[in-house]
Order: sequence, then C-alpha cells, then structure tokens
Amino acid sequence: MKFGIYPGCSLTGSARDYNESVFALAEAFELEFTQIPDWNCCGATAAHNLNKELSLALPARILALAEKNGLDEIIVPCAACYSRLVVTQHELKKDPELKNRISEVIEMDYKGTSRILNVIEWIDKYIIPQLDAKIVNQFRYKVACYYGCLLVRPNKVLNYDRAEDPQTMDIVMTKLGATPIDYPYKTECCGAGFSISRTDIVSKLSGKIIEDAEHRGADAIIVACPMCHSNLDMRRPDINKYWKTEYNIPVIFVTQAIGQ
Amino acid sequence: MSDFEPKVVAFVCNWCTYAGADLTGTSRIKYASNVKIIRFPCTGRIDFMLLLKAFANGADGIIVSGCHPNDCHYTSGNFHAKRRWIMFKELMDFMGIDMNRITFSWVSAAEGAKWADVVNATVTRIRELGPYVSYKEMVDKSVEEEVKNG
Amino acid sequence: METTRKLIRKQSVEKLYNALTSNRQVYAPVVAADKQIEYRYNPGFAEVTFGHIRSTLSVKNVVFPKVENLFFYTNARSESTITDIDMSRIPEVVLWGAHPCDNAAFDTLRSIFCWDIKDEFFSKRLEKLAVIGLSCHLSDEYCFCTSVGLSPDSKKGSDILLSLLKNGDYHADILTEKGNEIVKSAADLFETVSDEKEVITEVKQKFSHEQVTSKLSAAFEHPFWVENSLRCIGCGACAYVCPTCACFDIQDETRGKNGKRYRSWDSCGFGLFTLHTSGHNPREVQSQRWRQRIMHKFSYMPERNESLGCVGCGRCSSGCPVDMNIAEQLEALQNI
Amino acid sequence: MARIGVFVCHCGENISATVDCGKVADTIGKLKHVAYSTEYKYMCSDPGQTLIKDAIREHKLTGVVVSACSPRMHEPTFRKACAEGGLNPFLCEMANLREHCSWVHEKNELTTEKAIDIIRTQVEKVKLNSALQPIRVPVTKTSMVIGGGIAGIQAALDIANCGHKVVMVERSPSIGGHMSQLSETFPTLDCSQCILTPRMVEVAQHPNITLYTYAEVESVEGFIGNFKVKIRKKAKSLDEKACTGCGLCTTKCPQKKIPNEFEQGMGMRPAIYVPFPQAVPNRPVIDKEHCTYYIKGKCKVCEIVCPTKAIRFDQPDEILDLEIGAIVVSTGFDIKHADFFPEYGYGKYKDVIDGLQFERLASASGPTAGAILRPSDGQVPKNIVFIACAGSRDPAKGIAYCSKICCMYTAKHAMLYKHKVHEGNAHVFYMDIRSGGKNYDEFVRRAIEEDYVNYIRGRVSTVYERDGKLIVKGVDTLLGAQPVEIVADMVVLATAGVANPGAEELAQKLHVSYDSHKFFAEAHPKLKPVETNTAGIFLAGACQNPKDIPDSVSQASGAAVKVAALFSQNGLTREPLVAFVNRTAPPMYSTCVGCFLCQSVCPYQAIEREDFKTRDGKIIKTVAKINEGLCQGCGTCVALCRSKSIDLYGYSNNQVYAEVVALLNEF
Amino acid sequence: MDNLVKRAKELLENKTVQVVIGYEAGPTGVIRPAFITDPEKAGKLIYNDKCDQNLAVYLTKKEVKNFGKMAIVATLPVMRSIMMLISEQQLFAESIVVLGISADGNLLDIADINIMQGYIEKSDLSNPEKYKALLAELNKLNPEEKFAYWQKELSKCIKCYACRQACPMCYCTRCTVEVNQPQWIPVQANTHGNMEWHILRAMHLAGRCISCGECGRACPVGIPCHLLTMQLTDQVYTYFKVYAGTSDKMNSVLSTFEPNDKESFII
Repeated sequence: MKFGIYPGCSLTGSARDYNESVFALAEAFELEFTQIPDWNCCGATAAHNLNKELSLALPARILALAEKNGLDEIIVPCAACYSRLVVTQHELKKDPELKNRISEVIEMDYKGTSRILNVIEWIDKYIIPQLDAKIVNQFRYKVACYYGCLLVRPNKVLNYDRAEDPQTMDIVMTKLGATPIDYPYKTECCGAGFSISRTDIVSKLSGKIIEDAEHRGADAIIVACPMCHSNLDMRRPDINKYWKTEYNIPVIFVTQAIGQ
Repeated sequence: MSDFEPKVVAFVCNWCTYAGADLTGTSRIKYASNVKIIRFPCTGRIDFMLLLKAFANGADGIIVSGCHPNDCHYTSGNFHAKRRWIMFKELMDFMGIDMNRITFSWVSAAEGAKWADVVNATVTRIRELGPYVSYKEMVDKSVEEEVKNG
Repeated sequence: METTRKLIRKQSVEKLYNALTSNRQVYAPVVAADKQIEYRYNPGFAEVTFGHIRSTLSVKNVVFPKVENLFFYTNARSESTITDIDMSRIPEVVLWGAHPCDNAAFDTLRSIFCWDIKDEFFSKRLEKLAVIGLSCHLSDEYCFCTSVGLSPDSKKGSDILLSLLKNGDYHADILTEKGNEIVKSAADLFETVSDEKEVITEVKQKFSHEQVTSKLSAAFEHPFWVENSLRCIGCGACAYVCPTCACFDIQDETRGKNGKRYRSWDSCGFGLFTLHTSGHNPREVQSQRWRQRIMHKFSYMPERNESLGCVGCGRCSSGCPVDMNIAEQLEALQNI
Repeated sequence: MARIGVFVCHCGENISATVDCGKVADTIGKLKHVAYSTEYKYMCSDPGQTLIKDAIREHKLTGVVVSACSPRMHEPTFRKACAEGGLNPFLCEMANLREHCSWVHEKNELTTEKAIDIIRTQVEKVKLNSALQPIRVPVTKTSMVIGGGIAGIQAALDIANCGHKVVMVERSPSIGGHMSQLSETFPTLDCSQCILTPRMVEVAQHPNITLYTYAEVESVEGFIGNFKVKIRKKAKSLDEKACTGCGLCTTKCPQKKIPNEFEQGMGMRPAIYVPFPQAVPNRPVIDKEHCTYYIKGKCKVCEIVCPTKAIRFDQPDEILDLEIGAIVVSTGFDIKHADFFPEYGYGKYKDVIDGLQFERLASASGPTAGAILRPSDGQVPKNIVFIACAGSRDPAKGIAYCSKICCMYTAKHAMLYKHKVHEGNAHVFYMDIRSGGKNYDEFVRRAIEEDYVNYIRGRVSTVYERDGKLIVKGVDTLLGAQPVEIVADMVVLATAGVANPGAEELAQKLHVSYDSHKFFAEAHPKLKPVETNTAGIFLAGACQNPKDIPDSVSQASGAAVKVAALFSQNGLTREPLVAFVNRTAPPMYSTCVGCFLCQSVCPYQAIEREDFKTRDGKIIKTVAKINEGLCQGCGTCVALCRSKSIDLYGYSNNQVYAEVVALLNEF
Repeated sequence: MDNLVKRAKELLENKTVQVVIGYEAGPTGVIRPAFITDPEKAGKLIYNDKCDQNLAVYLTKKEVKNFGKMAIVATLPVMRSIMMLISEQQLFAESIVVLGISADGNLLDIADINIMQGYIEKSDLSNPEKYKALLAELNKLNPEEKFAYWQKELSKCIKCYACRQACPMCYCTRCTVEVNQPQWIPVQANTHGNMEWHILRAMHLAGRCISCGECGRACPVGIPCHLLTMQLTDQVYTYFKVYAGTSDKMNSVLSTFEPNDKESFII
C-alpha cells in the first residue's frame, strides 16, 4: 500500500518526535510512505484570515501534487495541516468555478480525488488490524485523550467523529490496552492561536487542561497535533510558573504510545 | 409611440391574485385598462404554451400571478408553477424571446394595491418597449412564407 | 417540340443566370453555412453551386409547398364569407440547376395531383415553373436513378438541361417551348455545339424495378417488412425530403372571426397517419407503415398512375437517421 | 349551434358610471352565437334573476354570461338562477365588469372596450362549457383516532358525544400518552393524572368508542368518507376477556429487571406488565422481547399462577379491516434522547436527566414516590440546574424551532423542586422566556419572585463530572457575558420536543404531508390548522408541533368538530370542477401513456392507476385515472401532462385557449 | 468487441433474452441499429466510436418489445435513458439486460440496476464537451441575435418530427402536436409554428433530457435542436442540482419542487 505523507512545517521542526514516530510505526507495520514532492506551506497560520484564494491555493497545490504523483491516500499527521487540506478539498468540491480559478492559480490540474487521512484514521484503518500480531507491550496506562480543536472541527466539513466529546482516539487507545479517563477537556482550547504572541494565555488555558488530567489521575496526555503538544509539553515550565504548580504528566503523541 | 396602447393579458389564479384584483376594485384603486384577466384555478394550471399563444395572438405583454409561496390554496401548485417558470424563462432567454414582456408576480388576496402596482409597472414598461414587433413579424412572416413557396 | 442542343460557355452561364434573376424568381442551389445544400430564391451567382450531388430537401416545394393556403374565410353572425386565393400572386419561377431525378419527379407528382381532377394550385405552380436542369457529373453510393428507369442525364421534366463539358462549358438541351423562350430571351449566349465530351457520372444499376414490382404483389405478408423496419423510428424525414411524396393534411386555423384553410405535408411514416377516430389504426405498427411506403411507390403507383413513385435520388436514405436504405431493401426485395 | 345569453348588469351605477352598458350589450348582441343580449340595473335582484330564467326558456339558451361583479361574489347566485331556469348551472359564467373594470378604470372608450373584451372572452369560454353534475360521495360515519394521548382522548370523546362511532388505535398497551407521565401541570399545578384518569376511563366505557390498544395502523387506502384501514392488533399473549386484571402474574414474573418505559427508565418492570397502575385498559401484556418463555422456551410462571387461565402464549397478531369516514391523527411527540447532547453528558452521567424523567421523579406515583432524589445515589440534590432550550432553537443541531412547552415546564420543575427541597438552590439557564398564555407569565414570575429560582440568561457550553459533582459551565449574558460555573448535584435538560419515531412512516401511509422535522403538516398555517392536505384527515395535538395540554385539547375539539360536520351529512357533494384523464376506444384506451409524473405533482394523491386487461387478465396498458373524491381541481397535472391526456372541467384546455384567442382577436 | 459478441451470443443461446439491440455496419458502411434474435448472427454486432445513436428509443417500441426480454448495448446516454424510462414506468428493469459500454469502449459488467446506477453516478453527467462550446457561444449573443439565430435555424424545420421520434424520452403515443382540441401547435411548418414546436419539445424534456444529442443528430435539415434541451439540462443542474437519468426512482424536476427553490424574477 502506497501512501502519501504531508509532513508540514511542524513535523520537520518542533515536532520531530512526532515525525519519527509516524515513520517508525509505518516501518514496523510495513506501510510505505511517499513524501509529497516539492510540498509547500499549508497556510495554516494566517493565510485564511487574510486571503481566501491564497489559503485555498496553498493546500490545493499540495493536493494537486499528490494527485500528480498518483497518491490516492495522504496521511497528514499535523491537525492544522489536516484541517486546511480537508477544508480546501471541501470548498473546491462545493464550487466548481472556484476550483477552476484555483487550478489556474496553481497552474496545475486539481481534481480533488485524494483521500486525506488524519493520523487517527490512519492508525485505525491500517495499524489496528495488524496490532494483535505485532504488539509487544500493552500500553496499560490511564490516559487523557486530548483532541484539541482542529482534529474534529468544523464538524460539517471534516465529517470526522463528533465535535463534542469525540471518541475515536479513546477507542484507539482502548485497543492499545490503555484506559481512557472521562475527560471534559478533550476539545478545550489550548491557546494555540496565541502560542507566540501571548504565552501567558497559553499557560492559563493549557494549565487547566493539564490540571484536570492530573486531577483525574491520568498517567499521560495523548495528543495528535504538534501544536497541542508544544503547548502542553514545551510550554510546561511557563505553565507551572503561571499556576505555581509542578505538573509533570507526560504529553505523548498517539503514535509514540503505539510504538512504546 | 405615445398613442401605443399595449395589449396585456394576465393569467392569474382564482384564490389569490384574482381575489387581490377584486380587492383593488373594492378599494377603487385605479390602474391601466390595458390589462385583461384570465382566471385559472391555480398557477399550477397555467400551461406555458398559453403564454406563447398570447404573444402569437398579438399580446405585447403578459402578467402571470398567483399565491405567494406557502399560501397556495392547493398547497403546492404555485411551487410547481415556479419551477416551470424558471425553466421557461431560461429557455426563452436562450432563444432571445423577450422576457421583459412577461411579469411574474405573487399577489395575495390582500394585496389589492400591489396588483395595481404590478399592472401599472408592467404597462409602463411595455409602453417603453413598444409593440412586440419582432414576434409579430415572425408570426406575419410565417404567413407570408406560405404564400410564396419557401 | 423538336429538341435542339446548343453550347453555352462557362462565362455565359453567369450572364444567363443574371439575366433570369433580373426579371424572375430563380430558385437555385447554394451551400449553406452548415454545409447543407439548400435552394434559395435569387442567390448571387457566386453562391450558386454546380457541384452538388443532392440538396437536403428535394425541390418539390416549388409546386407543392410545405404549406399551401387554400382559401380564407370570415365568420359573421349569420353567414361566413370565403375569399379565394389570388392565383396571380403565384410567381413565375425558374428552377435552376436541379438534377434529372428531381426534375423527373414533376411528372410523377403530376400523375398524382392531376390523375382525375387537376389540382389548381399544383397546376398553376407547375405552369409558372421553368426548369433549367443540370445533368449529374457527380454521384454517390445513395444514387440509384438507373435502377428506376432514369439516368444521370435524363431529360424528363427539364425545359433546358445543361450538361457539363470537360472544358467547363455546358451543353444545353432545349427540350420544351418554355426552354426555347428562355433561350430566345438570351439568344446571344447560346452557341453551336462543340464536340467536347460531356462529363456524366456513372450510376450502377442496383435492381430491376420491374422485378421489384412483380415481387411486391405477393409479398404483403412477408416477414421481410418486420425484419427490415425494426430500426425505423417512424419520423417523416424520408417523405419530406422525397421529391415524389405527395401526401398532405388539410387544416382550418381560425383566429377570432378570421380563418384560413390550408394543406401541409404529411407522412405515411407517422403513427397517426391512419389513426381512426374510433381508436382503430389499420397500420398500427411501423413495419406496416414502411411496407405502405414501398408498396405505394413500387406497386400501387405503377398500377394506378402508370408511373413509378421513385426517382432514385437517394435522399430518403441519406437523410434517414437510422440508415433505412431504400436501394438496399429493394435489392433484397427483388430476390425474395 | 350555441345560443348564448348575455346579461349586462349596471350594478346601480357601479358599472354604468364608467362603462357604457348599452353599447356593450349592443355590441355583444351582434356576435355570432349570441342569441340574446340585454342590460339591467341589478342582475342579482329578484327581477334580474327572473330575467335570466325567462330568457333561458324563451330564447332556448345553451349558455349564459352574466356580466356583473366578481364571480367570487355572485357566481353561486347566478348558477342557481340558471338551474332554476332549466339550464345546467355549469353552463353559466360571469364576466367581471365591476371589480376588474368599472371600479378600476376611468370613464372612457377604452373602459367600455375592455368591458366588451371581457364579456366576449366569457362568451367564447361558455360555448365550450360542459353540463356537469355535482359529485356525490357517500360517507362512512365511523371515525378513527390514531393515538390515545390527551389530544386523541379529547377528540374521541367529542366525536363520540356527537353520536358518531370512534375507533381509537393506540400503539402502547395503555392510553394516556405523555400526560399520564406528568406530575403536576402548569400554570395551576393540579395533578395531571387526577384530571386525566377519569377521561381515560370514559373512553374505555363510552358505547360509541372501540378501543384498540397495543395496535398500529397497517395501511390506509381510499379517500374522504371512504377510507379502508387495516389495523394490526399486536398479540398481548392474553385472553382479555378471561383476564380479571388481578395483577398476580405481574408480581410473580421472575424477570423483573426491564427498564420501565413509563418511568422513563428510572424504574423497573416485569416482562408481563401493566404500564402504570391507572392504565386503561388495566390488563397486562407480555413483552415478548424480554419474556423468558419467548427467549428461552421455558418459564410460563404467569400461566401457572393465573387464576383464570387467561395467558395465551401462541396468540398471533390480528389484522382488522375497518371502513372509516374520517381520521384524526393525534400521535403526539417525543423528546430528544441521549446521543444528541455529548456536551451535556446526557446518557453518560446518571444525574443529568431530561424533563420527562424529572416529571417522574416529582410524581407521587413515580419511582421515588415524589421525592426529588439523585438517580446516582438517591441523595437530595442541593444544587439543581435546569437547562432550557436543550436542542431547541439550535439550527446547527438541526432543530431550528422553539419547542414551546419547555419554558413553562422548566419553571414548573424549578418550582416543584423548591416546594419539595426548601433549602435547595435551583438555577435555570435560558435563552428567552416564552410564556405567552393565560396565567403563564405570572407563573414564571412566581417561580422567580416567590420561589427564588435563579434565572440566568445564557447558554451552557458543557457539563462534566468532577469529584462526584456536575460542573455546569455557561455564560450570563445579562452580566456582560460573564462565564458562569455552577457546581451542581443534578442537571435537568429541557430537551427539544421532536416528532415521534414512526411519524414519517405513518404520514406516508396516510398520504399526509409532513415538514422537514417530520411533524405532520396542516393544510393551511392560518386558516386550516387542523386539516391536512388530504381531505378527511385531521390533526390534533403535538404530532403537528410541540404543544401544551390546553392547546392540544382545544385543537382536538376543533378536529372533532370537523369530523362531526363531515358526518352530519348523508353524503358529500362536491363541485365537479375536477380533472379527468381521457378515454378512447381500444386498442389505445387513453392517450395517457402512463408516465405517472402527474402522480408526484398532485397534492391530493388523487391520481390512481387503471389497468386495461385482456380477457385472460394480461395487462395491455396502464393509465392514470383521477379519483373524483380526492381531486380538488387545481389543474397542476393538466398543465404538466405532455400528451394533454388530462383535462379539467371548468378550465379545460379548449376553454382557456379560447379565452386567450378571444381576448386578443377581432370578432 | 469480441466480449460483446460473446456475451450477446450467450444471452441468446441460453434464452436469457430474445433479442439483442446493438449496432451493425450497413452495406454502405453506415453504422445502424441491429436487432439480433439468432445467436448465430451475434457476430454482426460491433461497437466503435461511431456508434452514437441512442438505442434506448427502441425499448418502448412495440415490435421490438414483442420479441420478449431485450438485451441492449448501452453507452452512458443509453443507460441514463433506461433509468428515465424505468422511473417513468415505461420499462421494467426485469425486462432488459444491459450490455454496458464504458467511455473507452469496453464491455461493462452491469448485473443489475444498482450497479448501473453506481456507474452512472461515477460518470460525468454534464453535456458532452463538444456541445458545451456551442452553448457557450450562443449564450454570449444578445437577445436579438439569439432570436434571429433561432428564427433562421427553425425556419428550416419541416416538422418531420425526427427529433421527437429519435428521442427515447418522447415515448408518448399521442404527442401534443397531434392534439387539435385545441390546436396547440400549428400544423404547418412555418417559422412561428416550428418555434412553438421546439419550445414545447424543450420544455417537455426539461429535467428529463439526458444529453445524448440524438434529436440534433436525427434532424435531416441540420437544426441544432439538441442545444435547446441541453441548455435546459444545464439550467436544471444550476437551479436544482440534478441530472436526469441517475436513478430508476428519480423524481422529475418539473413534477416535484422544493419550497426553497430559488428564482430572481418573480416580484
């Protein structure tokens, strides 16, 4: 089975661990990846606030490249990238005229035929069926599954899981042997939008997410988004400083949890 | 064209626009006398061919009017009519038949004043457009074609 | 009248044409924008084609128009008044460049329209018609004039018949008094015959119409008809493009107090052609209608009108949307 | 030859002031086929009508055009006059000279000319009119009420008290509906069951009412006055005649752990059960899905203990065929359930309940005998939060409408809570308080002002459990959109009222239209609120949209009157202005080709199929056929029919075409 | 197309069908419909890119139906026609076997209506590319030019009704033009009468036309009358987002409605 993978900026930078664990998993389960050649920025940060066509053209180019290379399924581990790609596919499907315009902008044919998978969908579809045969250590921990915002929203576009109290990651984690806790902060805001500009807000919001997980006795917080990870993990010293706490609950990528 | 008196035929439903036009009468609101009404039970009953027949028989303008959506006496006749007119208008536009000569409207039984407005606006517009020469010419020419042996 | 043959130079043809159009309606073939060959009144000479095989429609409409008004009427309170058609309005027409098959068809039509009572409208139009025919120097696989007793240079029906010569000039066979009149009106354009060769196309004979006629009399119930007409969709194209089909329908059209009666083309291919008011239809299915068409042309007409109802122009076959090829079927029929 | 009579009315001066009536009558009189033309001051007066009657006889008229006011005013008058004059009433047409001409135009040549045009058009039309006979349809004077909630009960009693037969069909084992589950009712706080039970008993005992519980409508065919209904009586596994209702079986049934529907799952019941103590009929049924005998093939404890040997395990479902004249649909509503509210934790946290569950908690006959106790641990909740608009008015979730009853019952709940737990705190999150109704707003004010219920205007974003408490996060929009967090012991969701499951299926069986939310649709939102677009089928109660008890009851009485009015006639007479599909001689039978596109265009399901068969039964052709009883004459099918095989009496193709020609040409 | 011949032969041999409707080459080389009833003659069947007639028109023809169960060589337009005919109750799914032909000319395995529906849904249902350009050209004209264009084209019409007869959707036994009470369409073939006929035809096919272009192809005088129905096909899609002939349970656009149908011209 040949998949395309779109890493995006985070996976080559701050979330190298995520990248490595995805590839490690793929190797372990004999799944072959082709990185989309000549990929570009997905436009997640600001493009969609400034220029709609640009915000669609960037992901459209990525998708067109995937089509051109015959990649029917693309894995997009980063939730922000995933959201941009799916939104673009949705918008262009809705409006054939816009599709033609964007095609002209990117100077490439765009059909919108590639299927975009987030990491959980991918795991569920390709890893879980082989899991029993390959599993070495069950992941027997109490986990708090944190979905963040972009993995399940906007629900009508992504058409993935339910926006309130999503379940897919919990189900995957259960299959790995973990015990997901009842966790009301699953989709609460981590402050990602202020990740750089107002770290105090990040500390405040992410702090609550961590607090509740600690309070409920979770052994780890599981994430599937590099942004969530960096806010909950990399910003931990700031969080502890802000809330005057000493939280040390680990935040790990869902792919790392399987690999363990 | 100041002495041009356009012939305008109105195809209306019995329950809303016909009654609305009755109200225009009871309210003594004046409007142009060029319009003559043909009563139908429902806009759903109005065959698109009748509109063409009106032009073929020398009408310069046409009004088609019935109950507002959701107010149809028969619940849905006007919705069907609406679809029919959407298609009809698109076809006429494609063939270059002048849709400015047809007014489609919803006039309820309570809208006596609106009926007068619809009629007056239509008559004024048709007056500006003049007689429907190009259609009449086609009809006449067709008669001429027969005489010669085309 | 004794027929004579003259020569008309390539350049003179144009002069003749222009002379004719100056004082009459000349109905001549042109290549239309959509590549169809159609006849028009007084087209410019440059437009007129001399190289066509067959026009889409036949030229029968010069004597039997698509629609012919028969009279007008006015209804009053107590009585109705009828206004006859002003026959003098029927124009003099010169049919230009029509091929021998089309021209031969005028005789066939006459045998229908004038078999007992002379049809006024048809006769008047025919009377006012002069035909300058053009022998065929081109033909195609649909042509079969030679199978119905005609040829690419048949003189039947023409007043003058032009035949192309190798050098581009034309021989003009002056066949009737009408033709003679035309020649006289432009005598200087006609010269003595040269010995240049005429270019006449060759049309292979596909069947013997006598044999077809004799076979048909016993073939009414033959399975041939169903087998060979399954694909017929029942349109009227073959009849309407046919130079000899003469069926018509008579209608009244009233508007207010005024109205008119007219006749217009009809076709035996239509399902409703023979539908009775009772709901019964003696020709209920297409095979019966197809049989009628062939029978009429090749059996009934020879019997009643002493004239074959087909001139071999091939239009019905070339114009048929489903390749109902009449020559092919007649060829098969003569062998059943 | 047509002989048309034209009568030009002056209407006092209403017409003659602007129209030269003399000239009009003269001009028209000269038209072909006009045998008589005259003018008169008041055509609708007695002498005016006599003029018509006399002229019909004297001039042997075959058609009449009365040129006067709007046909919407006097068409019946003049048609009647014609009938009295010996002319078929449908050979009379009216030319509207008053409303459409004299009153709306100035006095001048053009106005008179227009009057002539209008009359001439009607003359041309009337020449093509057909003599028609009114359509008579018999009426079966038995009605069926589907659904035995309060609306159905009221409708059935009202109809039965008018002296007509009623068949009531109820899906569950007892009538009573949602009302029987309620504790107290707003705004009077009287006991729901106390006022309902007597009426339930009355239904059971009324000589005109036949009650079928545990039964469902299988199919409905036919039309107004003449429905043919099949009802499936599901097997109760019980001989109802033999059973005395002693209840021994229900106490001895070993299977006792089945969530009790009546208690909204907050209590348990056995496999053989009576839904609630006051049930009507008070006879048990066996729930085959849970009964040990039906599942495992042995047990039969009930059969053993039954003193009258009334248990029948092998009883089959029974199908009843009924002839019905009118139908009242009163199937009620349902509320949104668990999965809809993941953010409120409904279905996940035991102490998040819905309004109906709270009713059972508060009810003296409920699982807690009326004490407000948390389902999780049976403790008295000290802090209770009510969330109004849980689902309603939320287009994003697909329920755009207001469920109407929640504001009131939430106020009632809060009040009941405060009355029972004096020291407790009740909080209500709301979007708006909609308390229109007699004594309704006063009731809400009482909750706020006298019972100190804390009303917070804002929505709740999430409810979650932490350390055994429910954290309710919301916002107070009246305090500058301040986030509010309440630590609650119990949360009550005023979940949206939605259509009953199966409503869509029933609507299709009845050929009644329904809206996008699957509520049954009324024929006209203002003027025909209890009728459906199918004649003879009426609506009552919350199957149309969520309603409170007074609204349901009044609508039910309205529906009952409609049924009674229908039954007050011995047969139905209808104007014969209906559509018809042509018929011709064989082998064509009709020019209709049977595409049946007319079926989907007909708002009344009036188009049926007719098969033409050979003698040995082989179908030659299937064509459309209009059921005159159902057709209302809108003519939409006529305009749609491509082969012009359908036409409409009164507005035939020939007539309307002639009108167009007449209006625009010289005559 | 050995597969096609093989399959046709099989069907006839095992008496699954009594006739196979397909294409053959006539003696002049013109492609035309063929009706094969004898398995030995299945070899006559051909399929190539010149086989463009819409054969579905024969499915409602009495003399063809008389054979019994029919198999039909079906390109996309034929399949869509079949869907329309079934939905309009002119044909029963069980009375035919569909020998589907893919866009690249290969025999498809169309075992039942659902599979056919799946195939249709996957296909491009908009008007054929070659006509899109023509439509776009015409749509660019101003109203006077359009009117002149259509008058000129329609003046050629001889009312032979080949357009009607070639159309699978024009299966009425009596057409409106044959009604004379009232005479909706003038009998004579003059420009005005022709225009009324073609408007009527286009309206009657609105939402039912499956864009095969057969009417235009059949016209002996070359009137592009298919552009009228195709224009409406475009508009039906624009307004109502449906293409005709996608399902055997399809509702016709003009016999159904949505309360929120959008238009901008009714005041």
